[in-house]
Amino acid sequence: MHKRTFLKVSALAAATMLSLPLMAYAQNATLKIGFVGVTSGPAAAWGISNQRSMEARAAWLNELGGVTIGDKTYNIEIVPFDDQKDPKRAIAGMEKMAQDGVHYVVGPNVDDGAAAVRPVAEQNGIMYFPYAFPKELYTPPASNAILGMVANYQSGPAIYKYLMENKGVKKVAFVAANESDPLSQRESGIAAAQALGLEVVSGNVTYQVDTTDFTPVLLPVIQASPDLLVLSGVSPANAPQLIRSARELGYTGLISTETAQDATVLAEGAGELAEGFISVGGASTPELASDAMNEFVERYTKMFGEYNDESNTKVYALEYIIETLKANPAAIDNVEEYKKTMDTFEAANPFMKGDAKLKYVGTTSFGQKRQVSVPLVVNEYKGGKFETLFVGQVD
Amino acid sequence: MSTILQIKNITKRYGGLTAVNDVSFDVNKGEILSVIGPNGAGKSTLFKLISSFVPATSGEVLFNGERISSLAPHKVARMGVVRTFQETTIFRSMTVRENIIVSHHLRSRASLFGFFLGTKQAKDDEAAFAASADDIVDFLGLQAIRNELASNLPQGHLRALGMAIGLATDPKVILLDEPFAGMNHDETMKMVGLVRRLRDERGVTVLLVEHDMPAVMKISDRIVCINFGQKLAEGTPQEIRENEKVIEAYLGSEDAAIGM
Amino acid sequence: MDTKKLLGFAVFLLAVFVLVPLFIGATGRVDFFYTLTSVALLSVGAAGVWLTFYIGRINIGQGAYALVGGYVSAILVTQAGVSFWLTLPLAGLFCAAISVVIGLPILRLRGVYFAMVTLVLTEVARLSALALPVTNGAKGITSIPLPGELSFFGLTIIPAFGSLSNPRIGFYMMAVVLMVVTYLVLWRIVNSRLGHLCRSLQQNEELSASIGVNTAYLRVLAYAISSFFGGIAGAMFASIAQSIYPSSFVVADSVNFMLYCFLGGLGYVFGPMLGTLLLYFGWDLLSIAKQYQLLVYSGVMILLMLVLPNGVLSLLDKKEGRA
Amino acid sequence: MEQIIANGLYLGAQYALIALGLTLIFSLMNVLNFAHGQMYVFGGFVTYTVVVQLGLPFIVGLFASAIVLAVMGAAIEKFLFAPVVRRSKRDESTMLLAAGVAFFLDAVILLFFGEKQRGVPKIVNGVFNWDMRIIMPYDRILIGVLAILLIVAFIAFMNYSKTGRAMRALAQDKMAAQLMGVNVARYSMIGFALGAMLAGLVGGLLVTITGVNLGMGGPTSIKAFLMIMIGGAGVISGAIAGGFILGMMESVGLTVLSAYGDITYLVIFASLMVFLAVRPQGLMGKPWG
Repeated sequence: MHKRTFLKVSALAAATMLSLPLMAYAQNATLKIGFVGVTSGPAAAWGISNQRSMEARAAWLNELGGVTIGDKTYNIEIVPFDDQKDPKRAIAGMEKMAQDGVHYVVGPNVDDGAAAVRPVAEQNGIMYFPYAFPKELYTPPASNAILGMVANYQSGPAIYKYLMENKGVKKVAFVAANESDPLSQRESGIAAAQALGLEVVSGNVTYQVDTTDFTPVLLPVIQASPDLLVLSGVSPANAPQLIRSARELGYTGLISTETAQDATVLAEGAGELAEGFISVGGASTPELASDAMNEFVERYTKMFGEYNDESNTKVYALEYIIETLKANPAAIDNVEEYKKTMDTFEAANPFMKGDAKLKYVGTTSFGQKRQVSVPLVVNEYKGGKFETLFVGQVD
Repeated sequence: MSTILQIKNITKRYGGLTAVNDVSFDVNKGEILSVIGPNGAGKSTLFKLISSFVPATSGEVLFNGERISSLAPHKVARMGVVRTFQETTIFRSMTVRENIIVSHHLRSRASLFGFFLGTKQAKDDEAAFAASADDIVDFLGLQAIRNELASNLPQGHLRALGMAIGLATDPKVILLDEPFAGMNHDETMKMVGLVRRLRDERGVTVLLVEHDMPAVMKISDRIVCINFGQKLAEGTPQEIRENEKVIEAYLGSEDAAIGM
Repeated sequence: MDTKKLLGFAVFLLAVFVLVPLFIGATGRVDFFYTLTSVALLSVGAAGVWLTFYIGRINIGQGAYALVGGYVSAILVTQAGVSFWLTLPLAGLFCAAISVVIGLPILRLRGVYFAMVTLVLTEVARLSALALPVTNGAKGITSIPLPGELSFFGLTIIPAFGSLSNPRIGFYMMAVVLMVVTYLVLWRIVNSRLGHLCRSLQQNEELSASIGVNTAYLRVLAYAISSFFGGIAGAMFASIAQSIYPSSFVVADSVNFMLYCFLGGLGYVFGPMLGTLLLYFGWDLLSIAKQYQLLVYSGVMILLMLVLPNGVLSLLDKKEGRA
Repeated sequence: MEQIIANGLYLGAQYALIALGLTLIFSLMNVLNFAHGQMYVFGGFVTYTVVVQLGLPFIVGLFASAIVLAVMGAAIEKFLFAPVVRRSKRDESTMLLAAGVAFFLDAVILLFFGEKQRGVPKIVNGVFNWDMRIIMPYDRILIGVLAILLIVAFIAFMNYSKTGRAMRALAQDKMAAQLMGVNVARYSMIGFALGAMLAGLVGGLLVTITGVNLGMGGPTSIKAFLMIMIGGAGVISGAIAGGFILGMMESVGLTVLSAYGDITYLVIFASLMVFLAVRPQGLMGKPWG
């Protein structure tokens, strides 16, 4: 008996779910921007900071009456897809974007996903903004991917050089999680350090991402007595523990990473042991953040309860898409137009003080402009906050 | 009468414990031979040794002069020495008939791949198995429950099913592990008749381990008695009944069933 | 096969080869092609897991074989220039071969012990892919060309996927063909003596040995077939994504393969296929639940388990079957 | 060398405590609780919320997570596992349920506590330094000692209390325990609650050192599985041994193999596979658990 009831209930539930109306804004046309990334499971933090920064920015723009592109005003709708950090799902997500007529997608968050969605994106005319560093994604013949942040092979040399010159660093050690992204980043980090003439005293220690005690991991690294410890591709979850273990083992040198971190997480996880930790962030340090950035942080916090400093970088992709479309309205459903515009595109950067510009870069690294120009802000963690150490540029 | 099975100086040690110690005896073709002994005497281990389910520490078992004691269990079965289990071991989620059919494995001429493809030979095999299974069902009087799920059967029927499974392999020697345990007098007598018919009508040599003395006395051609892993005596039921060592062994244990 | 079954089979073929493409054509939901391709391929892998369940082993290691299969195909295509269509069976065979080597020792384990070893196997496969030179380590293998033309004596059987206006349909058809063949094989195994022997193994290995079944051989055989399925599924995925990374198939995938079998029902040949469809497709459909997606998904999963602990297909059981 | 052993002991103590809860549940119900890691994470978040958000003392947070998890465990057993175990044809079916619960807890954790890494600030400051031979922060020592005390308390409970003995009887032989008048349903529920509580306690303890995040659940479950396999599934001493052995293996392996870097974990996992293939019942387990 209850079997039948169950069938009925589930049929009803399915029907209800399928017929749920999509959010719509009545007056304006809708511009859909996609997000394919990981918002559940172990790496949820990466995608969630992405998706939320897009949603917060979109809500803000819509509240202001939408975005005018050409002679039409659009409301921005974010179409999210959770790929669970699974490249197979990421393909499905990209297919769904193509289905929904989305031409601009932010994500995926990791190397394998970014590589897997490439065929779909190219076949369906989608530009996508991965947070993954493999060069072949952005180097011809690939042409639809735009790197959404500063790659570690760009920021790494700048940081090492700065530390060499200003802090007298001579010996450097690398640790990385035994996963694709961190290992690739470690490899390019080591190459960069060696090119600068630094001595790499330890470069092959790895850890499982689920490690709960990093003391055994770091023991041999610290024994090699480096001046600088680089945490290659470290996730925000692992960073405080690594810092803490290194310091507790008596390490007194510098610690740095080339990925974005969150100050609260560092404060809770490592406390004052995190003092002096060097990472790469967006533009929200007080010296750099414009009023718009401050308002963005405020709105984000209001919408989702808590800000994530990783969003400093991740807010940019959406901004680039919208501004580029404004510059060339024909690109709204034609990525070839978009690509043409990219070479010359330039607009004011609303999130930074001064006259910083939004423009596409990457010629040096990829041979074509396939990277958003995000200020390369190198931060130092001090007293629970990030302070700007120096600002660099990527070309 | 020729010897079909020779047990030669077989010994099994588990760590420091000697479960079976230097036991030797012969089994003649076509006889019913029982192994008796008090609880914990090593009867079950002896059975596992003969069917090669556990490896012997030393000694050997010969079947028709060929050594079988180091072979894999399925190879021993293939040669014609098949055991049934003390626990009512059956394929629980198959019907009685399915149990018997699947147990005809040794008689198949087609290969597994042949069965997969459904070759002529495989189909012939299947038909032959089905016919033989029905035959066995009739032989053991299981007609009424042939399509019953094995897990639903009462104990008595399970025992019969266990024997049916053994029969399906077309054994030359069948090892029955306590076939009368837990049965009342009537059931036991029926089973005794069955075991006899097994030998008389199907020509199977029967080796059984049993507690139930009256049944053993009634059914056996010869008896081997073991205690503490060692052979105490061997002989006809009459000889065993009068053997002092055997009487002593049984009186010494709580399992004083010999007088019954 | 009796007429009823033949008819059912024909209806199924009609559905997957004609009705689904027509439906997609009519509704314009072309993204379903990929989703259903995934379902078909994952259900091929799940079919293998189901077969190991059928011999009474909990297999949480199918992800390892899918990964190996993907790499075998990718390496052969990119480094040796072998045609994809040849690498597909080769990937399966390679997986079957290593599964024999691995299976011989570990198939002696039962219950959770076997399950755990296979789970570790998935992680070992990932770490090996990271460490071995031939797999290109952390950087994975990318830019794998699309499958080329398959022809016999100049007769084109499958056109080059690159030349298709929509390679998705090509992959869909290919995946569905694989799925149909896989389940035909599985169905045939289960309904032949081979399957009966597997069942005897599942229910009582000692007894099975005592009736003369070479249990060790049968276990390895079933495991090898299972791994073959895993390997070809992985190879197809590598070709669709045109890339493979050590993280392309991980522990989560292994667990999912197992869950597909449970959800569909361990007692039904088509259980894993249905399970895959429900769990994989269900997740995609639930994306409308936004941040509650995982909550709803897992909630429904728990509910299904509570109502139908023997799998969804146990709905079809007659009353007495639910003892 | 001393440092390696000290690291191994510390890791081992926390691992053993995680494995204990898992093995208890397994021995009573034959359920491999895939959600064990999620319960651990949940416990960590509860402690975090109480200590950091509400500003209450650490010990309150620890108790809170123990209670919350015990209640959660009891409810999960009573309303989910018990009915499914009763009605499913094959034992393994509970794995789907356990996985469902794991996903569900993941989702709940994400919604309640967010996606970020969380940590309770150090409860004791300072580092113990014995002549540079053993360096161990005081908070680690404290947590390690607490973990060992909890293990001892648990063993004492299982051996000397009525409930503990009833559970042991149940674990050894369900049928016999039932005949002896042990209320199987009740003790299964208590056992599950106790297992979940242990997970919650470890979470509460470790949140002060390693912190917790959403993603730790699944990998923690798998690690715990490994430990109980090493020791022997369903055997309490085995779980403890397994925990310490894995802790030592990681500590020693990471040091000895550090020259080979990338393959350290490959070696650890591969040797585990070989070990289990050679000795399927683990160190102390019953064969075929």
